[in-house]
Amino acid sequence: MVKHRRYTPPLNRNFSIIQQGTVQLPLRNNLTENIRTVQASLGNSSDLVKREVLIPAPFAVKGAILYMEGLIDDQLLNQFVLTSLLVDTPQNLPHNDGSPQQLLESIQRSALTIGKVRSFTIHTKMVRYLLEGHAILLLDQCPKGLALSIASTEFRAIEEPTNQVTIRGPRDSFTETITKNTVLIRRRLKDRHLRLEVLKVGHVSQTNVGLMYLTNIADKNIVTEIRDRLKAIQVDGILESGNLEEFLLKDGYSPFPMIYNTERPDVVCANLLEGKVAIIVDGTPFVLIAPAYFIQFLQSAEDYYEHFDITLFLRTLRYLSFFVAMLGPAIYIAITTFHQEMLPTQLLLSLTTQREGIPFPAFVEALIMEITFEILREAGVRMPRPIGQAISIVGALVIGQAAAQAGFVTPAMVIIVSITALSSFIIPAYNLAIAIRMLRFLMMVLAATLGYYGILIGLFGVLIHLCSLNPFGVPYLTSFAPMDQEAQKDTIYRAPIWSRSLRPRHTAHKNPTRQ
Amino acid sequence: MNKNSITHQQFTKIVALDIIGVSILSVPSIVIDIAKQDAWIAALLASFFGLLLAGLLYLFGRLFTGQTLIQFCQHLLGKYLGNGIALLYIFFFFIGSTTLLWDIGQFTTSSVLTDTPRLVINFTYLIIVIASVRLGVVTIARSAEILFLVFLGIYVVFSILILPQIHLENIQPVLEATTPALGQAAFILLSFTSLTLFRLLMFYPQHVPPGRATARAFLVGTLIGNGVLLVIIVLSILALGTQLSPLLAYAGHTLARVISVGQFIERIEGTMTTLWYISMLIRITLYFHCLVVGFAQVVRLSDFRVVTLPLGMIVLLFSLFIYPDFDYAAKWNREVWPLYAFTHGVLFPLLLAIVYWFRNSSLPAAEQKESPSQTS
Amino acid sequence: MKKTKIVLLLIVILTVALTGCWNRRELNDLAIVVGIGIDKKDSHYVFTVQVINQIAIQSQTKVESRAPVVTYRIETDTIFEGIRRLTTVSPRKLFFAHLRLVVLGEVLARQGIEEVVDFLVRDHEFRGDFFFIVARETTAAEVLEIITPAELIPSVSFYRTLSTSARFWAPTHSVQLAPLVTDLLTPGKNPVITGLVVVGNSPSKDSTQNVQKSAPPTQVLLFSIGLFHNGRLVAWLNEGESKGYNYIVNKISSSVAPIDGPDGQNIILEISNSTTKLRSQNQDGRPMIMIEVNTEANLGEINVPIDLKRPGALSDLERSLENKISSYIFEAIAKAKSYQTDVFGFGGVIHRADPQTWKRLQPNWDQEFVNLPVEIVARVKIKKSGDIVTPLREAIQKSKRAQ
Amino acid sequence: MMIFGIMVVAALIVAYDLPDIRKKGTRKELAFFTGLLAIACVLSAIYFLGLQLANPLDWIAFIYQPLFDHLLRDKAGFK
Repeated sequence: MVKHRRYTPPLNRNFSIIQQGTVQLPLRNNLTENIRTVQASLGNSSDLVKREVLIPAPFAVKGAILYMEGLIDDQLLNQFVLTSLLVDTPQNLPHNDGSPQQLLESIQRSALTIGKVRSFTIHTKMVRYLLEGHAILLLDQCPKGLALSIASTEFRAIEEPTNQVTIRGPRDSFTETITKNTVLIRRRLKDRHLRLEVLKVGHVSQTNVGLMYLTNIADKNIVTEIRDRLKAIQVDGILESGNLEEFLLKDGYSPFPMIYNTERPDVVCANLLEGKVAIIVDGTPFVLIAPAYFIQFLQSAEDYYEHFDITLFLRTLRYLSFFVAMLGPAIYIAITTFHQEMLPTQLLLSLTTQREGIPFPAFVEALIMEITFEILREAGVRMPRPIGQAISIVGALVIGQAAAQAGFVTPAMVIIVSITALSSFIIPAYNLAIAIRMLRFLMMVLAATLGYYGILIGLFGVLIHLCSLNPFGVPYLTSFAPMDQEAQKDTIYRAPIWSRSLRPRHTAHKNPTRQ
Repeated sequence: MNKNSITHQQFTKIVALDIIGVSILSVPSIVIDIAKQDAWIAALLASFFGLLLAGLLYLFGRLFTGQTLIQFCQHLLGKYLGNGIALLYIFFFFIGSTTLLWDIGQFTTSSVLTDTPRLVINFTYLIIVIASVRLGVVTIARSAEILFLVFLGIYVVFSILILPQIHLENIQPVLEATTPALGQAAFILLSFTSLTLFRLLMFYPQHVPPGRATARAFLVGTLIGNGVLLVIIVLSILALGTQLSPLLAYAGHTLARVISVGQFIERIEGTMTTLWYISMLIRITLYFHCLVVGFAQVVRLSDFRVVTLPLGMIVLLFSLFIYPDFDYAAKWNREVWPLYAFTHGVLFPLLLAIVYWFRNSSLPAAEQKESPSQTS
Repeated sequence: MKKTKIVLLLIVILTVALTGCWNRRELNDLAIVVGIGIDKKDSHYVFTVQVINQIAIQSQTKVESRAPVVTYRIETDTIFEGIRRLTTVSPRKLFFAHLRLVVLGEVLARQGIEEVVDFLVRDHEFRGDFFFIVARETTAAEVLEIITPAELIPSVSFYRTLSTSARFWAPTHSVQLAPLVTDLLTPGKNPVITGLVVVGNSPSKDSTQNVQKSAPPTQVLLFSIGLFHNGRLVAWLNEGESKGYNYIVNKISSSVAPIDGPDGQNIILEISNSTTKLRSQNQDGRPMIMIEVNTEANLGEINVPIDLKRPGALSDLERSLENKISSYIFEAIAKAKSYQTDVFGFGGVIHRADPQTWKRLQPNWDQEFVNLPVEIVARVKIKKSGDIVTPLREAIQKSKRAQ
Repeated sequence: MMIFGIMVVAALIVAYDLPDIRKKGTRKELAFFTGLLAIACVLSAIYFLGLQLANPLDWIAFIYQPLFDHLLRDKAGFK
């Protein structure tokens, strides 16, 4: 019998050197030796900049500043590091015995005019600091170094959200920098109970993953569970919060999303207030919220900003389109190929005449149209924007007109597929929409086999699956099953904010009242 | 919140759906056949006894909180006698699952998909049943909650749409049926509703916290279930009449056919089949749950899931021919089933309760051990 | 582990799906049956089905030369065999769920309709929302082969005519499957079915030529009600009797009623609302039926010079309409009694009011029905006299006189 | 054909559950699983070969039918 060969990811060379202890050594007294070790451990990488300095008299100590090019802010380096060291140092520092070790300490305490300075004594740390965008200050005859936090903040500015667009509501969205993102949240929730725990995930990427929650509201068990799962992650790199999501949910499969992601700080804050946990990953503007309920994916931030009766209308529309998106073609197939008696006579006549001369069975017809549509949609998303427009025109022409005129498909089917497509766009959460689009094909197969009965069987299956889901110990269908009177104030119907005095039961039982 | 517990609301809905179960589909014609236009009186009678039975079942279930009916038998009667009774119950659950699955197949192949083999219908439905049983009682309870909402929604719409078709004179004259006829109709109705409710004893003492709320869930569930049946029976009498209804295999389905509001809302019986499939689902699932869990407990398996698929295959096989034909089923439902259900639903529990009472009063020291639940 | 399980489940679903499609019928494989005609000829049955010709009614490529419907005919010995054999005559599968009309030949109707009805109830494809019609003095096949002008599809045309005329014209009565079965089964009630007469039987009736003239040579008239007894057609009511029948069974919502004016000329009243109550009363231990008709009428057409402003003029009209209605009803009952068939459901009325008596009467109900005393009370109220009070003709005369 | 179907179904069931049972369960679970599956297959084979399987309802009716006939129909006047 052939044994399964486990897939082992190839290790990054630098990483393995660090790991295997060649540089797991303490800093030496000799400056050049220290610098050489660093250069060696980074493989003489050319973006490592070495700036040799001489701390002026009366100290006259040789030193060096190391940094990775581009990771630090040059202006900060010039203004607050070099100037302080080379111009202001002599005046500011006490003239004591002048051993470089003490000099370093005084520099740390009195000379550097930047916020975050940390000292280290081993190479591993130094390399890590370097890679995280610190500038390293080393002095000759000193087995200690300083890491100066002057990381470059030259990233994308805060912009408007592009995916979760609202007509009314705040216009800021997360960026790729974790620090900026946490600030966006902090600014909205000025409470001492707001906690941020930063973990590093990924051997190679060393991604900062922030765990944010309100200690006085969030369920401790959920927080602990999420933290434990994050800590247990063994992987080389986390590049997007999506990678984390899969790790967090690895012990059960479901096409349905069980962790919410958002690029809107206001949504994160609302969820924190409901006792949920936000997971912020460095390098992506998508913040995860766990645990997420099913209904959350059918809600939009705007629901809470517009008047509540408008929300009722919009949400009803969304729930409806949820089913249309999942069942539209399936029901059409079921009715036209199994239950023709359900059609009014006139409609039946018009549909039959449309179908005269169509070569495919209704199921194949639907399949062709659906797949064509999915191709178009995917093409539209991946293409650069100007071409995307062209694609949609071509699509509309091909699907809407030509196919029907050529007798490939019936006009009725075109209508059904378009309505289905539109419905799937109404669902605010993209990941739920994808899940439904996949299930749609399953439903179509069932409908083509067993008609309406098949659709029911499919729906039962989906329902049972949804009922069995318990992400992070919270029932996925919360507020429908288990039924919760109080939670009905925020399901299809959203009660006015003033009347919603209770937080969701499952995540916030510690501190249940809002007001 | 305990993850394994079922809320009282969920339990209420399980009881209600369980009672409605297959009854909503096949019972109205039998009952109307026997009691004619007075069938609704029989339904009222049945609801009354149903409430009584629900109360008794609740009290009986309290004797063994934390156990199932099968475990209670084993515990109370010892290895041989206990397992003997338990096997009788398991056989009952087997009959229940197979006949219900047959009903699904029969209804579907005669009214919805006429050319589809019964095997396929039963097979697909059973897959759903097995899946929910394997996922556990909590999942069943949650799905019952949602299914109940859907059921009630469709049901209310259905009843309202029927209203234009009713002829009030169909229900007159009142009280023409003889007492035996009323009694028999009520008995048959009861055998479909509350007499077999003891299958709840296979999980409710374990999963529903005892107390007043549970008792109320029992009663409210019974009331809802019987109310739904009562309305369907009344509507059948009013809209189809006492002459046509008994002729129809599925009066409820034909009832949906006569819906016609403003010549626009009509031809919706296909949608209405949802009602029957939903109500059947919970009942079959519970029966099958009882079957596999009971079996696993008799042979003392650590995990009942192990036997779900093989037992499911046997149930599927027998569901193909358990009733040779519809007439056999009709005769069975009228003549044998009520007594059979009565034996298991009333006689055995009564006997068990008497034995329990007898042993507990004679062995007061053993009480703590016999019923660890009483205190908890 | 999870992965294999999901794959296995998908395999199961797909296997079922691929071996499946047992019931699947594509729309263009269907022959939509809108009318069935059943005749009896000697000892065997003749079936006619009217099927929509989809090619002919296709809106874009309308083929004028093709008839909108196709009729197939088949002769068999039993009804069940007939319906099954029908599937062999059509290239497409016959689809009965949209059936609008079942036409029974008069010969068949006189010999008994139970078998036909039994089949229609039993087969699930028949939804029971079609109308029954008896082809009076002709065969069902004749009726179904006529091409109608106003509607593309003849059966739909008859269906519409029947349901409209049942609403606006008293002497027809639409019968669907469920009430028919109930009437057949209920002791103390016999069914009726509207009869249909073909007028102007021209040779071109079954071709599209029939619709090319504004006054089609062949027309179908809905006419009168056929009385059944134990599932057999026994007699036809004439127009007045048919009206009487509809008054008794409370099926009049709107109709017109001509009454004789002073000079024998007509005054036409439009009946806007009419309700009938049937009651059973015990008279010396014998039941008696009270028929109470409450009718509201409007003035429709006045062809006689009559001064409506004269006190009592309207109530005179009311009285004469009351008499008219009573006589309709009386005639209908007399006709039914002469054939011993209780088509009005008097038996049911007695049953509901007095179960004990009914139990005694039921075994011999046909006979009892003949001797059943019936009392008719008709009340007419004229609500609106139209937009003008005085008849126009009289007003003209008056104004001329004044000049 | 149907025998082949039974074999396929049995194979699917084994493929679906056996790995889990072998991993978690004891010998007893395995025994009951395979035993019941074997019984199911044999019964199905008998049925699909066109032989008559005993109907359990007949056994029940054997006990209860006389009860109904004598007790309920004759004494209580049930129909």
